[in-house]
Amino acid sequence: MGGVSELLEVRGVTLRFGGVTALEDVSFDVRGGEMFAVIGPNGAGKTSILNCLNCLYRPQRGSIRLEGRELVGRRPVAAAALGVARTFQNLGLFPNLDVLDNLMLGRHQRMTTGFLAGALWVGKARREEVANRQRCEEIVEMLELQPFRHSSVGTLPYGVQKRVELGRALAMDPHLLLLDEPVAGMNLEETEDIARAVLEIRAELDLAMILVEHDMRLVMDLADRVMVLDFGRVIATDEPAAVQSDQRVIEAYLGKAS
Amino acid sequence: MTKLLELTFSGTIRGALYALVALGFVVIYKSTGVINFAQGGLLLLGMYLTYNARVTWGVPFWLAVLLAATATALVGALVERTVLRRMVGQPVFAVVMVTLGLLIIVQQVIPTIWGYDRLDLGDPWGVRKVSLGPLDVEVKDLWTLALAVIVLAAFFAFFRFGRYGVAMRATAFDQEAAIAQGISARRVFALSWAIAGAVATLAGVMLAAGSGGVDPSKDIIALAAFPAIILGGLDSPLGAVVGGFVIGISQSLTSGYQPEHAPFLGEGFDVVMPYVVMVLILLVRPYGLFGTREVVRV
Amino acid sequence: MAIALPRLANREMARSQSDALRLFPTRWSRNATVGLIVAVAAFPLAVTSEFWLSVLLFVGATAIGALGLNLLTGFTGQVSLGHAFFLGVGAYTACYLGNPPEGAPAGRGLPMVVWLPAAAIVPALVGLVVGPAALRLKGNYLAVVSLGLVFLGAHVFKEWESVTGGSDGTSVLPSLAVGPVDFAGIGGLTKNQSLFYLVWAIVAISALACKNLVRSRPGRAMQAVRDRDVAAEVVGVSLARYKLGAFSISSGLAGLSGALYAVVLTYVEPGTWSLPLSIQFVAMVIVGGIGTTMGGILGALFIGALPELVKHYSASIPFVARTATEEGLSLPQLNQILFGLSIVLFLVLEPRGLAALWLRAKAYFKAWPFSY
Amino acid sequence: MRHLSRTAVASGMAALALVAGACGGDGPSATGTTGDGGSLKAAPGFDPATNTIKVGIISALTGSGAPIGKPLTAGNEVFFNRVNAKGGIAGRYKIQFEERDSANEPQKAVAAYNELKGNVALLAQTFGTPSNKALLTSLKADGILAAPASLDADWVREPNLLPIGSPYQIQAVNALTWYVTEGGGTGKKICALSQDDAYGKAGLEGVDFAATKNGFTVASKQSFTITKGAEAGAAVQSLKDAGCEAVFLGALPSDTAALLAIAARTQFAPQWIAQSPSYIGALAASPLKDYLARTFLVASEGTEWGDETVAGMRDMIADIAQLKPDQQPDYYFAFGYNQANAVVQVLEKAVALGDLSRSGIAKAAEEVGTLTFGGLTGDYRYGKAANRVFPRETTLFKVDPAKPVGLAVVKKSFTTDAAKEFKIG
Repeated sequence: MGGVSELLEVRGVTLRFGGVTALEDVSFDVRGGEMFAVIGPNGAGKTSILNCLNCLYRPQRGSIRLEGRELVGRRPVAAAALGVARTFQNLGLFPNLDVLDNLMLGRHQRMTTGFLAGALWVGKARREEVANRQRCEEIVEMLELQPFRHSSVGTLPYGVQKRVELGRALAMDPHLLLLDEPVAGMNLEETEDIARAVLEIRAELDLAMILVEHDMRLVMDLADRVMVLDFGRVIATDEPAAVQSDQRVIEAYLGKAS
Repeated sequence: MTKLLELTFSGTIRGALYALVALGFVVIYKSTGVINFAQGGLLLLGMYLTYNARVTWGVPFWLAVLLAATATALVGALVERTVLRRMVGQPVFAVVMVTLGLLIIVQQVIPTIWGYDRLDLGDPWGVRKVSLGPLDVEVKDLWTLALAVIVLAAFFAFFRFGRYGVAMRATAFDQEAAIAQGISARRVFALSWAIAGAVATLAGVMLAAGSGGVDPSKDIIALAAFPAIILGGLDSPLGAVVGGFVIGISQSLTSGYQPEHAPFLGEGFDVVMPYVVMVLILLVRPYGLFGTREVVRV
Repeated sequence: MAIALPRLANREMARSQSDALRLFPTRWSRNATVGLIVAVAAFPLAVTSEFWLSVLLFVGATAIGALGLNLLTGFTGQVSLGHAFFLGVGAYTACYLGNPPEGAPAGRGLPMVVWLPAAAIVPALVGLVVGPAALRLKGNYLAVVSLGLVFLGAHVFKEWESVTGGSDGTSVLPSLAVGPVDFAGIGGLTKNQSLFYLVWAIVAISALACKNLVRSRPGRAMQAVRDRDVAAEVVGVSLARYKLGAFSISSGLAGLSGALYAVVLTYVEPGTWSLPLSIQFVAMVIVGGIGTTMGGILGALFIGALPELVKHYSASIPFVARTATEEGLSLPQLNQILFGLSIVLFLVLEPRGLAALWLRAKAYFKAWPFSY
Repeated sequence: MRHLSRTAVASGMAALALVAGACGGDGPSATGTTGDGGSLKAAPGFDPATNTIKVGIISALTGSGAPIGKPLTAGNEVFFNRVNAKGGIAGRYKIQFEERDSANEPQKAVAAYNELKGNVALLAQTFGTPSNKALLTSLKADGILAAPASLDADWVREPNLLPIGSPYQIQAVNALTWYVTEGGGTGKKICALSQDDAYGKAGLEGVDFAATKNGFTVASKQSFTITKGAEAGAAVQSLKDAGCEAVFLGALPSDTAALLAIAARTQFAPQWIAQSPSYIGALAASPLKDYLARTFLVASEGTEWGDETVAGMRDMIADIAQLKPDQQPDYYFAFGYNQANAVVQVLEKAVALGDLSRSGIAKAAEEVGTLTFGGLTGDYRYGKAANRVFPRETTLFKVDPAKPVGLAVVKKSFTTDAAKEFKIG
């Protein structure tokens, strides 16, 4: 592994909250187009990694490079500009806006209309709006959200909201997509919908993704490689099959269970 | 030197009044997360009910205060039950505005019943005074100071040891979860409003006692006490009292020395001094001196 | 990042997009809008009562400020009790630039094309200066600190006598002429009739600009900040930029509102820009419908006209004292109580305000007579 | 639509009157025989069909101004009702009053004015300095006469205002001149404590004038902002430190209580001399009453409440007993009563001149001559605004809790030479 061809390079990231160490010397790489999964027991630090990747948390040590550019020390807005998109474990949608507006917010960085131009509306602002709406309509088609285009997101069923959030991340035209438990709390049918969508995205977009997920079956089906965390430390990074038979991984999970 | 002492003393008394008002804010904020703009309304109500019991019905003074505090506490609890409880989970501005709306209503209902004229509370102190070293001190002022300290001590004991006090701290942490846990959270909410009503009555009585007088514009002190709670941190009783004294004394010293030493700040700068202090402190500590930082959860 | 997704035919898509983005998508809504404009324009000619004209002048002037506050509170989720301060800044800007030089305090005698835009720009800039400190704070803290702005502002207004006239106040007598049109009296119309056109034209322009703003990129970003600030940052919306932008625009509209309010009032003093005025604006936003453009105007209409209606039909309201010397509830008290009650009741029963009621009524009548 | 026709009639008549005036005196509308109302034409606020004259009242009926505005308005009402009980203006025109609340806020006053102006003959009361300033432009534009409830000397030269009483400046000049000549204040240290607004400044102007005329210097001048809960102790402390033996006070009653409480506590007991609205009867029933009785003088006008030797007072007491028996003794009531009296005298004149239009009323105010109040307040000579002669007399009261309103006369209705020399802009 290694080398400049990696899309994402994470080196020695350590994150502390007061006296608690959430992440300890975490290192990994993600290649272009790869589906990289992060698993581990509750509190292992999975979401903390994602929060570091899009700059919501600032690690005390270590470096995170996306396409050679350092992310540590930047603001979340900068991470978004550099091509990091994500979904949240408990949904991060804008509940009072409709589905299209939520998707359009994914396009925010791709647009330039300012306050004045927006208030005037005519000309460029309008053209830009039309062009970007088209892009969002494409995503609506792909994720089969047509019936909900003008519904307030807050009123939609949970499974649909999860799809909308995925769509919003896609609307950002990201280079790296972070998925935080995309199927948590979903029934079987909804889970399959999301899995299908993720596969489709992979097939069509050749997009690198980092997946944090509890659903082992999903992880094993989808991921190219899996990293296992326990108490903030990496205990294994390998292909799904290898990870499943790793002794330390089994201990971490069983130890937790008993 | 006498001037400094005199100013510090009168600032301390004003600070004690601010502290009493601020404690009423804190008890509600601490358990429900609401800034109660209607606190000034509760203060008015407690003040006028005391007047009514004392002067109109001729009840002995302390009994009148007790009756008024009880009645105001009940009104507080009632308002919580009928109005504020429906606002759980609503955005901050909505809750703020509901309490402002309640304040506006109380401000009109009070003079409808008692008129706009200045009334005499009929307290036992009047303008009696005692000498403390070089200072002449109104007996009423000493009571104000003592009450602020007693209420603070009671709050401390209540939050630390009382069954409901502990429950109150828990509900403050997560309102909806607390509601979901059932009846105790509901009681806690009503109780905190009741306590705020009782404390407001004490503040109102001390404000109107002696030469203060009972009139419907006395609630203005609640606005002046805002900087005190913001300064101390919205959820800290100790902070409220410290904030009250800081504001009271800095205001008093400003009124004494600013006209001479900093006349360019304009006449009546002491009136806005609390807000200046508040803004300066918030620029350094966005959650006040003793306040708890809101946790950002992702 | 061209993506090979199934696409619709490009041109067809574009047309449907343009259609979807029309401000008035149906013939009905277009006609209704034209009808409304005609009705408003005809109003001062049909209703010559100086009283109702004056009520609607105040309503129009305040509606502009309510539109601004709605951008800040309704669309960006930032509570402000400091709106009255910015109205004051706008009013004094207008006085200082527009009042005649021989008055006391002396103005600069500049024409309306200068003082009116300045009355928006100066407060907007003040908003940019004050904003960064205030907007670091959230929720309750922001509410109280913005309250402090009103008190500090009143002190400045009182002390800066050369501009504001100090506590004596200042007359508001700027020129109302734009080229040949003088809004102090167009043709044979009275001052209030003429002002009506000026004020309501500005209301219409402001409303249109607000409507456009909230449906375009910056408006969406503001709403994202309101709904979930962390998620907004993650999609690349800068919180500081949009909070500050909304604050500044809101302050600018407040200034415009304050200038016109002052012109209608003809005299202002520091006490004019006090907390009750701020509360009135928040009430307008709440009652009218938070987060809707129409809400600002509806709210201003409701808060401004209700007390006058109550006064007019007071004869049929029981239990109300008729004269100052009667004991009991007086009319002004009743009106204040109604004002407080409408804030509380709307927030408890219909937090989305009159606008939501209107939409519900519209939906009902669209389905009429099949109203099930 | 009725508004329109009335306004049109009004402006038509105004124009007519102007022409008449230009022709030199006797206009066509004034040719009718005096007192014969049958020839009076309709005008805004005057309906010849019902013989009623409508007047407007814009007062502070709510808010912190209400303790002053309500008795004032009650005074208006009682006087108008008394006139109506005797048949009305000129024995036949009943007065109808329309009250509006301004809460002492100029914007509410302007809204109320816009509501009233179409259908009243004049404004019998406009409350408070800020509201009067706000209304002045419109009053001039509409040619309406208004009686301000404010003793600011600025009003004397405004043709659209109908002030009564001697201004605050005169109160200060008379009271301080009395103090240093016969009040035992010769050679004493005299200071001033005033509210930092137009009301406070008016009194201060009088203090300075009295100092120049009587050759004393003001040892210390302190001001305070309407307290709004703030601490006014420092100002009192400074006066004490400066060794003041007499202090002229320009405050409103609630502030007076706060300031005097601090003074009483810190054993500061100078001779307080206050301009009239600093005092309210309730103070004489408050815990401060003993301190007030020892130290406090009020500069006002007229006589002791209930002094039957003064005709005006006798009438007023009788009117109260008959028309509003529950009215408590109150000097603001008396002011309102006098104000309505002035309005009635002007209306009588207008009827006599045969013109109740706005210009007719304005003319009546110029030609009414001297307004008299039976000794309740000083005579006020009207004429063109530039030639008005306002009263310069003051009655000095001391606090005596046993008296109604707590005030007993020290010296009644006197005018000092210094006050005679005082000039206003």
